[in-house]
Amino acid sequence: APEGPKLGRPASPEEIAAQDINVFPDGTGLPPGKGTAHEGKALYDAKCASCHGPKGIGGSAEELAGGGSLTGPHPDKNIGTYWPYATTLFDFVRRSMPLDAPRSLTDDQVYAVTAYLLYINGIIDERTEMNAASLPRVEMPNRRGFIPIWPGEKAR
Amino acid sequence: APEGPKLGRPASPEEIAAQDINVFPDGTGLPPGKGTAHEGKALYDAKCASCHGPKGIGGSAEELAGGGSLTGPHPDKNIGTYWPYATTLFDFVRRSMPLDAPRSLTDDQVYAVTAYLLYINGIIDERTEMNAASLPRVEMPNRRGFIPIWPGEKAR
Amino acid sequence: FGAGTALAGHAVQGLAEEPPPWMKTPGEPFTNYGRPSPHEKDVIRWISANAGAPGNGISWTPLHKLEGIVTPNGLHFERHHNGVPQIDPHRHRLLIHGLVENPLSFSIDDLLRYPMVSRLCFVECGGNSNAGWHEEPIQTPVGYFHGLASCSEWTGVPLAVILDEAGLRPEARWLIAEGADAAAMNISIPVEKALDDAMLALYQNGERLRPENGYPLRLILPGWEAVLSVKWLRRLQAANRPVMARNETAKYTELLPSGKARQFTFVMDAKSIITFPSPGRNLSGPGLYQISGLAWSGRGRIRRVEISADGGRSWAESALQEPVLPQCFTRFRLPWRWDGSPLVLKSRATDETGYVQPEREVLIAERGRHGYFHYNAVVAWAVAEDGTVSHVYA
Amino acid sequence: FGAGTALAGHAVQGLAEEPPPWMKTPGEPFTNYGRPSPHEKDVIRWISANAGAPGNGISWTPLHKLEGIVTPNGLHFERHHNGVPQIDPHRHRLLIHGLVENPLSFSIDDLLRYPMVSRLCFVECGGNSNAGWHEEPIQTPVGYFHGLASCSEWTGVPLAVILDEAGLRPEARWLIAEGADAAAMNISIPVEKALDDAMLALYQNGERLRPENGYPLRLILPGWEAVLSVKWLRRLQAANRPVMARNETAKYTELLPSGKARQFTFVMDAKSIITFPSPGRNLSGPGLYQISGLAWSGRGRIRRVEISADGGRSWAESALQEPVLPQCFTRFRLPWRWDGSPLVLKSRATDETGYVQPEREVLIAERGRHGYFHYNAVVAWAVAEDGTVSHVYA
Ligand code: HEC
Ligand code: HEC
Ligand SMILES: [Ca+2]
Ligand SMILES: [Ca+2]
Ligand SMILES: [Ca+2]
Ligand SMILES: [Ca+2]
Ligand SMILES: [Ca+2]
Ligand SMILES: [Ca+2]
Ligand SMILES: [Co+2]
Ligand SMILES: [Co+2]
Repeated sequence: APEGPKLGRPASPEEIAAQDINVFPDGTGLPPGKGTAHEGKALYDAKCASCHGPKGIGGSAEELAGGGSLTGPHPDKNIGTYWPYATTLFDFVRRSMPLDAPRSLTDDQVYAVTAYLLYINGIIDERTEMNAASLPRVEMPNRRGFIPIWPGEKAR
Repeated sequence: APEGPKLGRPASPEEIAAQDINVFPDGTGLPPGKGTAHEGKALYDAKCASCHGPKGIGGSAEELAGGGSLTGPHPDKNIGTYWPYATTLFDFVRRSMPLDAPRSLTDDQVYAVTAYLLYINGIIDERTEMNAASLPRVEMPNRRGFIPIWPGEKAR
Repeated sequence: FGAGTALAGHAVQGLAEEPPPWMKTPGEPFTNYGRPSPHEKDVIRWISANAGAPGNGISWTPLHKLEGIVTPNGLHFERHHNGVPQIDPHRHRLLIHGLVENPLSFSIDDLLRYPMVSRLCFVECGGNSNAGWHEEPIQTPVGYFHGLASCSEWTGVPLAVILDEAGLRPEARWLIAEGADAAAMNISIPVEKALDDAMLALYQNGERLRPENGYPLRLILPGWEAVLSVKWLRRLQAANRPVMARNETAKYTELLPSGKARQFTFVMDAKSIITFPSPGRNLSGPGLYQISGLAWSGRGRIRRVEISADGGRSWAESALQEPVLPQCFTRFRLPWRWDGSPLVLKSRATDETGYVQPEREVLIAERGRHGYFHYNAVVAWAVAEDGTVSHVYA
Repeated sequence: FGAGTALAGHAVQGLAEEPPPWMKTPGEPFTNYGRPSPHEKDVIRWISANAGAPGNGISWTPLHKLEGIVTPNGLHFERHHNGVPQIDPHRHRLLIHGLVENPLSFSIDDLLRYPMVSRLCFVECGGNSNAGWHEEPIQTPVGYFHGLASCSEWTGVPLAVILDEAGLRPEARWLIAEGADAAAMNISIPVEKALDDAMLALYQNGERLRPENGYPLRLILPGWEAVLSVKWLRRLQAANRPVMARNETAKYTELLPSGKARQFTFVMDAKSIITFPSPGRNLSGPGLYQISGLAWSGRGRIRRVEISADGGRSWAESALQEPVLPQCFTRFRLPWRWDGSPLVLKSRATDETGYVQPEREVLIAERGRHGYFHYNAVVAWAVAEDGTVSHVYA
């Protein structure tokens, strides 16, 4: 690469921590906090159901539950059938939802509503606490459903 | 050239005549009609002087007279010193002037105001009639002032 | 004169008035920033947004109304997850952290001082053309079928320059990019691409990026699905693995008939579309026409675009408009005399790697009909006896 | 974090708020036709019109604010003699007559069906850069000195196709073109150029022409002074001699010190300008910079752009951004480390014919100072110790 003028300002650990909201499948990036589906239900009904429908079905935005199959004439891709990692739910909801007020939930609330989404997809039960340790251990039904194309594609 | 679909509609002589307002140095394109500087003065004062100033000098738009030299530290390019053909005046005024109402003058009026512009530049006198025969014969002072670059340039 | 004889396809022949009114009165004054003629008011991005969320959806480039290869900035397609952020460029920063020796923060003014490069290249949504998977051929103008693709001259800083400065660690295999929009869109990018031709784009067709295209800073990954060309770029985390974000797991992966899905499908394969004639741009009777269309490939230059006027039995090679650039729209054209009989037009692109755009049956045999993304099959237009053009599967 | 240490040239270091406000609330909705960010509101054409006649004058492309080679349509320079006509494309016709076998009239719909070509090329006013003739160096941003030049992808019908159809007679040596504006601007074009690469342009950067750039039809004569690329084209008269219109006699001819004037000066000679650094785009202290600029030639491709940082004593060759196209803006760039001492920067273009952009003294020795048009001398920027850039004759 050509030489640059090296104007980058060193970023402090605090500055990075305040911005870094990436959550990896192994749990890296998960904040302290916790929540259960039981706690998450009220929150979901108040802040999410208007778009995603009660229990994640029948809203104007994407369905968040409902089961179904990934094969056949009408495959059903949703959290329960398709998403490979539970950590993605936390990552996505914390950064993007609710759509009308992103970044408005506390970390506890994100854990709780994540637990609720896992619960309505039949993956965890209502009382299981989701936190930085337990969430990465949730085994999603479609965990092995992806065929890596990259780096194979690179070789072409 | 690649072949085209040949959609051009034949244009009739009348249609062409109605549009063709080009006037060549030999007078080709000049319409019937006539006028003198004497007649043109009133018209100029009414329709041109507001922009070009009385007698072609001192307005917000370009000077139309004033004499001067084409050499030295401050050359003066204007109708009298620079324009090589009197027909160009007719062509230009008929198509473009007055700026606030182009195409509003009759051909007689264009002859008259053209005569006036030639007159204030000291090229013809106040009573000389300008018409399709006389205008091309007006010898402009700078008639021989141009060095042809094209087609020499083409050869480079 | 004034009214002429009506010839086939041309209703008004003469001019009603000579000279026309706009030659008799001074025109409009100068403008600081111009706009299209009011007579072109239907040349627009067609918006398809979520009823409950106006900033969530797409808008399409009207490819059927355009010529050449450049997409004017006002018509570059849009895909927003939660609207267009109104970013103050003086308050925007790019943070680089994770597996780097020196975590760094850059202002836009900083980046504007870095060495820049320019390139003309397409940006195409991974979901472009996805109506092709439908059981029935969609009947809509080309742009509203294939117009989640646009082509611009992008200018910016090679990402490699900034990664050099930060000192990428050997373990770093991915960069997790994040946008400063209300979706904080994140996605994982292989370092191979980041170091190859990824650009921190600041300019689009000469001027600074448009808000809807990432102002003040976006990634451009030439030839790769556009979700990776993160708009409003604010953060790059170097990591040894992908973050497995929603948009690289739940979306932008292709479900196969087996129930398994292809993941990390980055490259946009070769595609071509005939923009004239096309649905809504009908033929006005037998005669000579110029077929015109666009081809592009994420793998490099377009080498050839063939056109068939018999549903794929025989093919003629079209002329490619120079310059033919890698990962760039390429305009192809072919003179063509229509004898008035019904037929099926197709175009087929081959890129410089030898990859040939597949027929629909072949693509579907390989991928099924539920992959949603990366549809690039040969497109067929049926021309009816009256010159009407419609989309067919043929 | 939040407030950082102030480094040289960068006042605000941290972000005031995390996350920034535009990540916490949905963004703006989709738009049918986009516009630049409000933060770029000073990236405009600078208008210089006649006080008594608002449609008579020019507006400049802000070259100092742009990068790459494409000029966005909203910023293409303007030169109008009597404003921008608001033409109804359905009432516009192109008439070809004079020394042709078949006088013909074409509607825009007719022309849209003809074979088209595209090309990226510059359009430059013959009067561009004319402040260079002044006795004192003008102090103004580059665009307001050299910005009567813009570069677009033009698409249209080769004029030769239409001339073929009309059947140009052997005696025809010139075509007198006329615009449908309130000035009915007319000018004479040699048939050699008309048959070579002249285009009846219908599209500009993908979309239909802008009103101020000739909608619905303009001539493009690549590499020739822009007055010949007649906008709002309505008529072409084939003739055996030029019409000697005002704009090819009283204007667009160059008076020499002898009192004689050069006439039919068509080709725009090679030119180059450094857009960064440049007046108003100062240096913020010693360090590494990328010099960036534009070069072009009416005679073909740019072959080389050299840069001097010592007022012309020594020269370094810059990198030309690919693709380098004939009669087209070419972006040149060169990394450069400024040690903080005052100096003079120059750029010098050479085109593929071997023509070298002249120094100002040489041009003035040849042409005097009253030619007004076709100024293309080497431009010099003085960099002061504090980084301020100014225009000098050096
Ligand atoms: C105002 C409407 C709205 C509200 C309220 C809302 N969402 Fe969403 N949600 C959407 C839309 C629209 C999308 C699709 C976003 C996109 O296209 O990127 C979405 C996507 C999602 C997805 C991803 C679905 C998928 O299959 O990719 C999840 C998970 C989600 N929302 C969870 C939530 C939760 C949890 C809440 C409440 C805390 C919430 N949403 C509130 C509109 C809303
Ligand atoms: C409202 C202002 C205005 C009025 C009224 C007007 N003009 Fe003009 N005239 C101009 C302007 C402005 C120009 C320069 C046009 C251009 O830049 O192409 C001009 C140019 C000219 C020129 C060319 C000068 C040159 O040296 O190239 C002539 C000749 C001329 N006008 C004659 C006339 C005549 C005759 C009339 C009246 C019948 C007239 N003008 C009325 C504004 C005006
Ligand atoms: Ca982290
Ligand atoms: Ca479902
Ligand atoms: Ca005639
Ligand atoms: Ca004078
Ligand atoms: Ca993908
Ligand atoms: Ca000239
Ligand atoms: Co800085
Ligand atoms: Co017709």
